[in-house]
Amino acid sequence: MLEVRHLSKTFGGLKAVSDVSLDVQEGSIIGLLGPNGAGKTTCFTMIAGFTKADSGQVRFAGREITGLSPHKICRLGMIRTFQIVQPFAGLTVQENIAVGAYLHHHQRKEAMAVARDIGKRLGLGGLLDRPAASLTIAGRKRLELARALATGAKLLLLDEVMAGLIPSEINEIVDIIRQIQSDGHTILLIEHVMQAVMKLAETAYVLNQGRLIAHGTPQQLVSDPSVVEAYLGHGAAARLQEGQHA
Amino acid sequence: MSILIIPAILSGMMMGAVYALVALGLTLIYGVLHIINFTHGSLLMLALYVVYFLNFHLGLDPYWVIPFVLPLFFVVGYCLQRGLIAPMSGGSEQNVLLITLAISLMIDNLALYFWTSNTRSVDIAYAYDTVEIFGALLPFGRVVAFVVALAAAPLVWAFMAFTRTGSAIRAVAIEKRGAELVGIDVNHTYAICFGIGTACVALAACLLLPTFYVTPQVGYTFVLVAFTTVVLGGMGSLPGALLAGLLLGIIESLCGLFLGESLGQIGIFLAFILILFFKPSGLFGKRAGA
Amino acid sequence: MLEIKGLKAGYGAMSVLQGIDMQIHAGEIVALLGSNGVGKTTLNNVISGFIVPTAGSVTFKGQRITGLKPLEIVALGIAHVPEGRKIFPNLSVRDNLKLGAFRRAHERIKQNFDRICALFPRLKERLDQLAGTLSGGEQQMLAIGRGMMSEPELIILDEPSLGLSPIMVEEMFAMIAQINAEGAAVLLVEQNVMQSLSAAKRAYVLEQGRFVMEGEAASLLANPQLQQAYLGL
Amino acid sequence: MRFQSLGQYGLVLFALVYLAGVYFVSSPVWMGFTINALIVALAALSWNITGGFGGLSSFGHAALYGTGAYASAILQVKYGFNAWIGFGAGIAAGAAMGALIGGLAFRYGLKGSYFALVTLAFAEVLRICASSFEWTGGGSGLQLKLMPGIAQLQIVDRPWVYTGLLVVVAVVMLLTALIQKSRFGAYLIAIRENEDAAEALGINTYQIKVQAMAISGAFGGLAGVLYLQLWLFIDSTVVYGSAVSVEALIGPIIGGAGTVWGPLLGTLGLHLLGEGTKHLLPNSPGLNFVLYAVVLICALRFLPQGLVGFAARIGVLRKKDQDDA
Amino acid sequence: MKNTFNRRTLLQGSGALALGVSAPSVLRAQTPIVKVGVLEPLTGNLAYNGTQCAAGAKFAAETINAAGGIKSMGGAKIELVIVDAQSRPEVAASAVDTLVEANVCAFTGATASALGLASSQAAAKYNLAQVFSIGTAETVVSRGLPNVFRFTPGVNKCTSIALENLKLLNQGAGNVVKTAAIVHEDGPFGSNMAKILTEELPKQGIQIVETIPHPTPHRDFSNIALRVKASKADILIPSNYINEYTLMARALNQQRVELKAIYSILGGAASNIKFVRENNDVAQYVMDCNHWYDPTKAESKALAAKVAAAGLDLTYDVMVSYATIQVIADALERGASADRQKMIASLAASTFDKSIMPYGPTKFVNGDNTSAQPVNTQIRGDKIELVFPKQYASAEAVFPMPVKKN
Repeated sequence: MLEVRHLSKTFGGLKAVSDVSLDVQEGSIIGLLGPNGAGKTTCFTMIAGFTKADSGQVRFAGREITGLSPHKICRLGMIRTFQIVQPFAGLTVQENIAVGAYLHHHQRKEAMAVARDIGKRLGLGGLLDRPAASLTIAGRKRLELARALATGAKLLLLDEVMAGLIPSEINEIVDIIRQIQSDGHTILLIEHVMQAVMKLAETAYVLNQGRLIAHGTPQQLVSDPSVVEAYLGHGAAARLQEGQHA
Repeated sequence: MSILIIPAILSGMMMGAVYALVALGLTLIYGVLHIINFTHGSLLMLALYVVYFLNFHLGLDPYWVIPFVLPLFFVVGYCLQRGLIAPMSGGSEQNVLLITLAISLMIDNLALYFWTSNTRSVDIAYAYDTVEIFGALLPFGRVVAFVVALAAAPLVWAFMAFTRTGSAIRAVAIEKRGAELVGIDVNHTYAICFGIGTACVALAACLLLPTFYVTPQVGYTFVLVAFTTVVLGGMGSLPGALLAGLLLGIIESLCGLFLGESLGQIGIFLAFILILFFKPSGLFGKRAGA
Repeated sequence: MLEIKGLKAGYGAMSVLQGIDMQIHAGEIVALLGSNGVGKTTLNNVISGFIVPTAGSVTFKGQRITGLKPLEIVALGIAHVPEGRKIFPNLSVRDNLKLGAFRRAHERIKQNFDRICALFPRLKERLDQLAGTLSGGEQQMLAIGRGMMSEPELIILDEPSLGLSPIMVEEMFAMIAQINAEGAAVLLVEQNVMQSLSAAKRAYVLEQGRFVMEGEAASLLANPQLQQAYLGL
Repeated sequence: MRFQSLGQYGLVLFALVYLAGVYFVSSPVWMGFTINALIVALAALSWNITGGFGGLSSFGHAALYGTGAYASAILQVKYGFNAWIGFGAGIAAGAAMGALIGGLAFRYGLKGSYFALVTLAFAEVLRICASSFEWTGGGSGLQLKLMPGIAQLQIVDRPWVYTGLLVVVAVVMLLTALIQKSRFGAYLIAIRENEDAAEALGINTYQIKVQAMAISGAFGGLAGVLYLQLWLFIDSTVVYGSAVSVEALIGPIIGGAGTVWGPLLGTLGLHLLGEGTKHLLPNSPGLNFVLYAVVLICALRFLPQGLVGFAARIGVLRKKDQDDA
Repeated sequence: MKNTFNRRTLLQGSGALALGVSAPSVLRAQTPIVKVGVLEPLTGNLAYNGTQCAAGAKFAAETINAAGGIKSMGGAKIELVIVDAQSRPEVAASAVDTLVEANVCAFTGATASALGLASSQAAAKYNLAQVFSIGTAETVVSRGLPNVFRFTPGVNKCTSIALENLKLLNQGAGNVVKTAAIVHEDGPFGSNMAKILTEELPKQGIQIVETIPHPTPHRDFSNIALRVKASKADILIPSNYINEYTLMARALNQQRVELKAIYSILGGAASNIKFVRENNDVAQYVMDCNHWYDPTKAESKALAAKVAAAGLDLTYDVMVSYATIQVIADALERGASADRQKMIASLAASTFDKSIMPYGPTKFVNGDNTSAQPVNTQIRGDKIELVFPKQYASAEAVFPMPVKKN
């Protein structure tokens, strides 16, 4: 469904992303992992059209979308969420979701109905009339998901939807993401916390210093020394090995 | 008309130097505090009155009162920012804009009330003296203004580049959080910056009065051009303000000569719009507007 | 030296820190671990005076510093090197460093400047370059160097290894050790668990605004819970 | 319309009582001054579309207002068209000018103070042009022929002028309310709050912003046209001067930007304040403006959310739920 | 003055009420009052002229009241209701409402044509007469509004008389002036005047070699001076406001522009004593065709003394405003009524010839005083002398001006 080929981006001499290729099959949940500053978000912004890539191509649903503006990409059915969730403060929760729903439902009535539906599905039912600014972090993350879903997107690029959540909230959001997948959506998930990805993703890519360093199932990845080192620092893999032996 | 070109360019430069000086203060304030300061024109008017009254009552020459008027207006600017603009705006950019507007309304009308709308100009011996350069007769007062403005810009620049306060101002301008992290008092620095900007305008007043007049409305005559100069030069750029001021003076003068004086100002504003659209950061600007 | 008791803080209606107790003793390195968004940066901002806590207290050298302005806290001897560095890109490296001594240790600016140049030879080579043109690692050094110009007794380093190449990371940790050796206590906020734990004496692990683990760094290193927290092992 | 507090109901009620009261207080001064306030309120409603809902603070709304007035005046004076045609043309010209300014400014991604300065410059350029070319009457401005009667949209009877303006303001407010509750309005607010997120949700932010400028331009042009029909005279300073731009933005900010009632309430409030200061200090021209400025500064300080926002805190009808924090 | 009206109307009202029920003691002999409006821009761009006008009106009211008020109305005292037009047309129009509410019988104003146009139109609805002090644009009287009375000459008349006078002067000097340069502000009066000059001057054998419009305010006159110099015009005909006039005069001097004469028409500075005082050198021999009083009249001399005592500049604004109040007082005297409709009739029938202006008996035709005329003044030493028409002249014209010994 999504094919990324040889994507590269340099910011002022710093190679943020270099030669990244990845594939996302329809209906799957794929993880994109890596420590802070590894270039995950930069990848997302390029795929979704917010930043122009220096080189490389992106194909979505069989169509070349490199260089298209974000709103056009969204119309094609791919949407990204943001790491720092900022609801549209002047609107209620339902109206926030409706902003997404308006993409294909031009009438307020329809859009609001769609928004209510999706809001309820994502556990925001009791909060629909609240000002969006009053939501907690967990609520905002759900709202972000709801807004994205409301656009009718097929592929969701989720940027750290679990960051800042407590374990019980993480579990809830994991369930929600599973449900979204079972509804027929495809998901590419950026995560810093591997724990969460382990439960969700079928396969994942690991990015470090702007490069893909590994690809495989989560189980394969956590035992990959290069991944462990990327996460825990130089020498960690060896030390872990020792620890296990001891 | 062609024989008029050189004199026109020269007199444009003379006028441009005054624009540059007014803009110098504005660009400092804009570049550091990131506010559109609408009090600038009113402060120019206020300074013109102070210089006028010093001359009228005490017979002091507008040029010799510079050492007194500059510190005075530094204090005025400092207090205005620290005592009124900052506490009253509550940090909102829109509010700052309206507060500076309100203050300017206040200053203008107080001036109208106390000093009436009479036009005043100083009567000084050298009012009609001229200096001949390249065959062009340039008013003595304008030449002085040109020379002093040209000297003032590097002085302000040197202050910014080489003093502790100067580097604090530059630090606050670009990275407020970083400045707070090293213990710079941001509010104090803002006020100092506003003070320096106001002192610049006071200097402009000292240089302007011998060749101009003062009324409570006189500020508007310069403030719009000063805004243009700031944007054209690149927000916060001192050399930019100087160059843009001179450039605008020349553009205005030449447009006036060839298109008619009424359209002289169009040249200024067209230049402004073109610059904004094709190089939103201005001539010397480092950051784009977007 | 630094004592935090019952600290709660947040942004507006959103509470982030939900009751934190913490001590940092003079001259020690303390690591603060935790994943994104758990409140590490909020904690740092409370200590350096940018956020006024809703409850609890922070005392430094016996003086209560909650409610003080950032510049007063800098004057007391706490330097904060934030995530994202916040250096002055339009100023030269030299000016950046000099501004580090704006509020404190200004009389010894010369000695400190030389000391930092010795500590970061890469910066010394680039003193007249604009800070914005430095590489990421060099900017990080500059940020730390600037923080050290005020002769802090406590320096807070927020993600100093972020975005650095592995070699630079090694170098960075060596420098942190040296900074500490020169007498400053260090609060090290890091994602690089292994290295920060090996550098630190003690560590705290923050999750959702509360400490879930704390203790000697060495024992935490061996704690399987920690590995699970980070890798989901 | 739904209000959250008794305070807001009170405020609106006060405004309505005041507006209705003008009919009954047989004072030409009140009516005349309220008529002026209503025209400014239209300009304020125009600013509110972009500045309030879209977060695009323009400092040159005079460009739209003046273009509407000039388009209509030129058609009537130079080409002898009927005032009603001028009326339509003025609105269209305002919209076109809005689209032009927006189209250019947003193309280069201008926002914040840059956008404010560009709009200011636009208004200035137009002012200078209007005072320099023969076609626009030059510095002399344009004077409509006195032809009282509805046929030429020159209504002499003050109560009818007033009623007509009330209707127009009501219509524009209704349109504003419709916009606020429409797809377009939601998009505009989304752009104000977070342009990137809006773009990610499939919103063509450029197009929406330009459309907002066009709508704002239509309202602004309408205000300008009505000014012309009321006073039958315009010149460059009167309709393109910065005073117009300032009045257009100050009302909504004081009243409450991005609300339906804010621009009207703010403008009425400011005009009442101006009139009040004039009566308090009748023999010292200028001092009334000083007092006005002092009150304005205090209002900015103590009513950060505007009148509507302030009123929202009085007698809140629905308690905020406890679990919000 | 204005603040008293509310209280007074209230008192009058309650007095009227009291009349019916209580003893006639309330009818104590109180001097009757008649209210006259003064609508001038006291703030904003035109504040200077507006304030001067208001001052002139005050002096007139004082003088009339001191001389016993309106005798036909029982010695009624004139009370001025002065309102601020803020230099904005819509405010000027709204201010008319205030005047009506204050119950004035007529009003004067409003310095600039744009303000006057708006105010007279608003006043038409109330049948309230406006006696224009200054309103040079011809549209002021061409609209057919019955409540408009322009006491002073319009731009057409000023220009044509200026041209006639120039012709006389030039003939007297042996037609030394052959070329002219025109510098005018680009507003209504300057542009209009330039248009007429362009048509008329060639008929006198004077060729126009340069026409330079400029905006108000204008910051630099160097270019204009250079262009005038390059055009080698014999005479400069400027028409602009005082600030620009001053800057222009200085620039002409600095650029050593040699002219046989400076002959301004409705020049803002050439008949302003402040200009003469502050720029005495460059002001010498400058001529102006403008509104001016008849300096030979005793009342004029008294006015000049009063103005000087008040520390004000004696400008034509003061004079014309003074005169319009005189005209209104005369109409009140003849009509013996403060009724608005009657005032219009009374004004329309005015044949008043005792104003301080050098006009014959007033004759309003379509609201325009056909007997109004501008005069020529010339700056000599530190005085402004009247040189034309002869019957009012206080000095002999010097034309062309003597060559300076620069």
